[in-house]
Amino acid sequence: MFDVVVLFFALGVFARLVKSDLRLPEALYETLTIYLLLAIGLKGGLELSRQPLMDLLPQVLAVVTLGALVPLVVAPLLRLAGLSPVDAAGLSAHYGSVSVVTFAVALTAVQRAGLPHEAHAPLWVAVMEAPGLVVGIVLARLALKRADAKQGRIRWDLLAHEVLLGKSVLLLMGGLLIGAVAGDAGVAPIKAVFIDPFKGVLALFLLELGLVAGGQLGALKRHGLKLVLVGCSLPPVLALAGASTGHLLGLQAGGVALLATLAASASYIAAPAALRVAVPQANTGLAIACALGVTFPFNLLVGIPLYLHLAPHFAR
Amino acid sequence: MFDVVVLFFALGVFARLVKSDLRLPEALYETLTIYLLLAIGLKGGLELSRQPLMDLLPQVLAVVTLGALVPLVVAPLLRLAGLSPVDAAGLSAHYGSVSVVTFAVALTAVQRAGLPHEAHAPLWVAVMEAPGLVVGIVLARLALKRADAKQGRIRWDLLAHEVLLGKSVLLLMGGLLIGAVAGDAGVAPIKAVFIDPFKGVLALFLLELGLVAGGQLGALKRHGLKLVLVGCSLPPVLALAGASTGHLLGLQAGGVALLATLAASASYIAAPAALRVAVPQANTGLAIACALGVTFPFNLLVGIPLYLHLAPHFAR
Amino acid sequence: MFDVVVLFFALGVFARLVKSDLRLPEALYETLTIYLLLAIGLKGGLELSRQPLMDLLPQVLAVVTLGALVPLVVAPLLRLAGLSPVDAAGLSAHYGSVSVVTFAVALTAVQRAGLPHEAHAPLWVAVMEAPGLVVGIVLARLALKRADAKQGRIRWDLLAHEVLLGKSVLLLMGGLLIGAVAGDAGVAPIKAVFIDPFKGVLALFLLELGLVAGGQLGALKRHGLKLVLVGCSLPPVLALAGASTGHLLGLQAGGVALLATLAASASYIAAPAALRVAVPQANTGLAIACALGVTFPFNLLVGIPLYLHLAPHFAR
Amino acid sequence: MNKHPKTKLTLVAEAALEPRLLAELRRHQAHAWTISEVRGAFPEGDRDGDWEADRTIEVKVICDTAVADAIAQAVLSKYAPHYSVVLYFSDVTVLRAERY
Amino acid sequence: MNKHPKTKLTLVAEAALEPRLLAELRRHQAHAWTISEVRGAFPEGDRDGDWEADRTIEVKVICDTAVADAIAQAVLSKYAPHYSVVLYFSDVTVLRAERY
Amino acid sequence: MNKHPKTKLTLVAEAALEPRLLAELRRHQAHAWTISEVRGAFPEGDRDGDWEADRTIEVKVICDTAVADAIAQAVLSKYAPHYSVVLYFSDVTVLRAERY
Ligand SMILES: Nc1ncnc2c1ncn2[C@@H]1O[C@H](COP(=O)(O)O)[C@@H](O)[C@H]1O
Ligand SMILES: Nc1ncnc2c1ncn2[C@@H]1O[C@H](COP(=O)(O)O)[C@@H](O)[C@H]1O
Ligand SMILES: Nc1ncnc2c1ncn2[C@@H]1O[C@H](COP(=O)(O)O)[C@@H](O)[C@H]1O
Ligand code: NA
Ligand code: NA
Ligand code: NA
Repeated sequence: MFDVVVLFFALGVFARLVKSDLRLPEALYETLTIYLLLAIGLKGGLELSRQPLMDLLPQVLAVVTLGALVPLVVAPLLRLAGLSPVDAAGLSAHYGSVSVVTFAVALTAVQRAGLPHEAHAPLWVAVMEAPGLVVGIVLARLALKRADAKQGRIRWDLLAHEVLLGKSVLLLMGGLLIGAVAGDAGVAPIKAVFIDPFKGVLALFLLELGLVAGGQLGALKRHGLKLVLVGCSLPPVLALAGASTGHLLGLQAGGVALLATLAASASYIAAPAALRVAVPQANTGLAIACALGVTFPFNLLVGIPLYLHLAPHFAR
Repeated sequence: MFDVVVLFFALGVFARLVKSDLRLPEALYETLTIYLLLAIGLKGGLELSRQPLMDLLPQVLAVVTLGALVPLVVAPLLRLAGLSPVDAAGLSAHYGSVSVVTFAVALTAVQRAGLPHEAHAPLWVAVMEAPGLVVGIVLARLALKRADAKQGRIRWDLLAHEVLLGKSVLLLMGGLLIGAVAGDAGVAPIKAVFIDPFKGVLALFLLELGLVAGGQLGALKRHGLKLVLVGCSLPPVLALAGASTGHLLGLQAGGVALLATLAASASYIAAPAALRVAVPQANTGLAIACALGVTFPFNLLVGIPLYLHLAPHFAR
Repeated sequence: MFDVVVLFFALGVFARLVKSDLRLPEALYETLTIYLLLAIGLKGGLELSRQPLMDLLPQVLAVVTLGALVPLVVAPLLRLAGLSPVDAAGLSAHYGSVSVVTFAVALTAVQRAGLPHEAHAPLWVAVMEAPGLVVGIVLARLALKRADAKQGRIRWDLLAHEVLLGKSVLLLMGGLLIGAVAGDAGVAPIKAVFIDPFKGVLALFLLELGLVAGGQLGALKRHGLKLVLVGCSLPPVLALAGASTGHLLGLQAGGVALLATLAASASYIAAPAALRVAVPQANTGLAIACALGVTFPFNLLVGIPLYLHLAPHFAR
Repeated sequence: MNKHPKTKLTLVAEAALEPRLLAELRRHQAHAWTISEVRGAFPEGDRDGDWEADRTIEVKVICDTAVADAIAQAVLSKYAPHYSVVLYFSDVTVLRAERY
Repeated sequence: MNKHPKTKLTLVAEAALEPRLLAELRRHQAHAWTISEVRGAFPEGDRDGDWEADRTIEVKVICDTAVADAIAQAVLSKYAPHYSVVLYFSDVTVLRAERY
Repeated sequence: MNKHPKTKLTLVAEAALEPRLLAELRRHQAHAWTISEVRGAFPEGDRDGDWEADRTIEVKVICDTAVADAIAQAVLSKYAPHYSVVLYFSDVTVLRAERY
């Protein structure tokens, strides 16, 4: 049976398809984003306070590498699917980064299924947001250079600032640190806000995402069936890479599922924003339609249940 | 003793009357609306999952008929009170529809009083929103036709879309379906957001409604005492019709009180919006002043306690 | 160890200093303000319902006097520090009033420390907001008169309206009354919104305040070290006055700490707004930099722990 | 840098009209516009509701004078009688004339 | 379709001034206006607070040139010395002249 | 009351450009401006995303014609090729010319 949050997503998609006037106010959407990032960070931070940081270093290095390699694999595949060099690189940057909401859904699914997992997994999210994004941007810039020699230089300092000190990494890392420093006793008084309502807030967020994803149908039609095929076939491939990395790291079953989900998910908030700044020539409309309109629902409905199902085979 | 939520309403009215700068941000107001509709729907949906749907058909037909008949009775009464044909029909559409917040207050009152009730009552709200509204609009258009033969045709397709796929019916129905499909186990993890804080959120909403209702005083003065009399005398009459319908359906005491409240309540969100689209000649200012400035507080302070008190006499 | 809410403040300051794009939507900020004021009021009101109102009269008179005297002491000190007469008076108005958030942090600290305290303390907040503010404004107007004889008259009626019926006093007083009237039983059903999440909401609010305070660095630099010295040295002095008043009133240790905090805190929301209306010549930029950029973090990090530590020596 | 004269038509109206105003623009081949949420006031007329949901929008469209006139004419005859709507024209100059 | 020339006066000011600016408009018999919430920037002057509550509004009023001038004059003398306020005039044309 | 002619330059662009547009203004010594959050529409082009985060802003700056031209020129050449940006000029008159 589907998780209840998936039903909220479906309600949002339906509302948009039938052209209902239902809209979530922008301030609510922003608030939900801030909340989810902080809450996920806090959860992971509580766990961090319980274990020696040094033990995590290999994991961090492994997931960073995983994220950075994704665009190198994805971009050529997208070229084969007929995308222009710049668009292929741009879209590969989205898959190199991660979707925090997809992670949140997987996390609640893992908990519901009672799979044992590394509770510091939110740390992976934080460190996986940037590397693949940056690699994808570099690929796109190289493609541009090849097409047009007098391309301006990319401002790496601005880009690093945008990504590393952007809202999502900052709140995730901030939550992790606060959780780690405050520990269980310190976090207890704010539990009623940051822990208990987590899943209900996620449900509201998915309603909003459903509204947006439902609005991507036009873009999907314009780009043809190709985009749907791409958005559905990349996740399982990437999930396999994630699960294998999890296997090498000796993760528990839940941890494998989470890492598979992270690899398989595509960013549709941070990545498009960074691309607009760094490579405006890449078609972000196409990328959002693919990441949010296809891959996100695919992971929600098919991917996550699948990854959870297969994870035990890769687990330590 | 008054329910605490009524005190929040009073605070809002007071703040507006003394011209305080207190305002709730529009995004908060929209968020509260979305929340209440979803939460009410979910509550009812949980109950729906427990009983055979077919048993509800007679109830649904009965409450739809009740809603549709209301404007046919109310419009002539309003003509007697001196309103123009179009304004009388327009205002009757508001009484034909329902006020979700009034229902929410009645629901918490019924629960507090421990009256046994049909837990699927939110279904009545969803199906009662449209019929009376549509009948009232037809009456208004007929009145216009009589006054001016070259009136344009009404776009029923647009209107049906506006009402049936509008935010309120969509969220109520969506909540009902999600609750019915997910059942108690599925809804449990989002209880901390959609069930437990319900009454507190209702209190905030009533603060906002108090602010708006307090601002209707100017309109009330302009339209004279007449409007106050109308707004206070219609609810008991309509409540009687609602209670009788409840009696015929063999409802429990709480169910009778809820149906009486629905009949007695007047829409001040969905109805004015639909009227602006379908019959812009009708005075929505007058209608809002009456529905929100008089009938809503009347039901809150006098009506609901009264209906609860008398409901057992009509109950099965 | 720091309270967890202080860590959220630090995160906000950090985000601003590194120029992150993190912003809380304005509607969220307004919602948090409304929530905190209502929740603090409700808490105090519950306590008010338990004791004879007349017993509180001496306390009310004493704290009003305390607030009114503050600017008379602070303004001359600020003149010594080199501020212009109008700016000194204007800033003294901020110290004469109170910071509700500082109070909220002190309240949770007192509860965490298990110090016995007068649970009706929110009443002090409500009655201390206006007196010092008004005295400070009078001082500023006198300073202007001295400099320029043809100054227009101040509209006291407008000002009284702005302050006494302004959002903060209205919500605090409204919450107090609702709490007092409804009592424990009446408030119970809205506990899940107004009581349990209090500290978590406070954490979010401090994140926002951190963002704003972090943005005051520019103003601080412009005004020089002087402002930092002023903002750090006034609070302990004023706290001593507050603690002594608490001693004279025979308060419990927690009550002494709370009253010390109130005296030591400076308003950075209500006071600047009132000053803009009543004395636009006073530099509100400077006042906000001092009150929010220096005194607020000082109280958070150093002041409140200190006042709690010393309070027992002043207690009954 | 070639500057071309165009007309900016501004419509201020109750938000309920939004879909129909935009349909009117499209009907006149004006496919680009800018909308802002505003707050309005008008001398007390026959529309006196001030309920929160009673929002006001401002639509600006830059186009040829003839198009602006045609849109204004259509809006005035269809909506002005029963709806709150105000419209005015301003002269502007644009750079890439082919875009309007 | 008769077009009539009017003046649009735009005031950009700190939000604290709103009630007083509107009172000024009413005093000059301008009973209709449009307000937007905006964000502003101005060369660093003696007002340097950038606290969230420090909002800026833009008020637009379409009226006869004489009225616009009188309002501008009043606002300039009463508020410009101590408040953040900017004002400018534009020429516009309207259709139903009797409404302004 | 002396009125001085100035030019108002209006830029409507995707919000991602905000920091860079403002930097452009500063580079041309225009240190005061007004920004509004708006919603936009434009004939379907090569940018077709309509994700919530895809906001649009409107920047208005009142300055001398030469400055407005220079800003427009710079924005057009640097950003128009790859970003959504529209710009137009209007004539306005101001009172305190020294402020612009
Ligand atoms: N003279 C005016 N100047 C500026 N805005 C106006 C003016 N008249 C009307 N408006 C705006 O247009 C909206 C509709 O006006 P009305 O059609 O008079 O109800 C009002 O809510 C105002 O926002
Ligand atoms: N030259 C300008 N162009 C556009 N807007 C301006 C200009 N100067 C000032 N403003 C706006 O007017 C507000 C008040 O300006 P000031 O009186 O200079 O503080 C500022 O916050 C800006 O939003
Ligand atoms: N003719 C127009 N009239 C008014 N606003 C326009 C017009 N064309 C474009 N815009 C606005 O400018 C933004 C950017 O336009 P574009 O560069 O065409 O993507 C759009 O989102 C609209 O808000
Ligand atoms: Na990924
Ligand atoms: Na009804
Ligand atoms: Na104080």
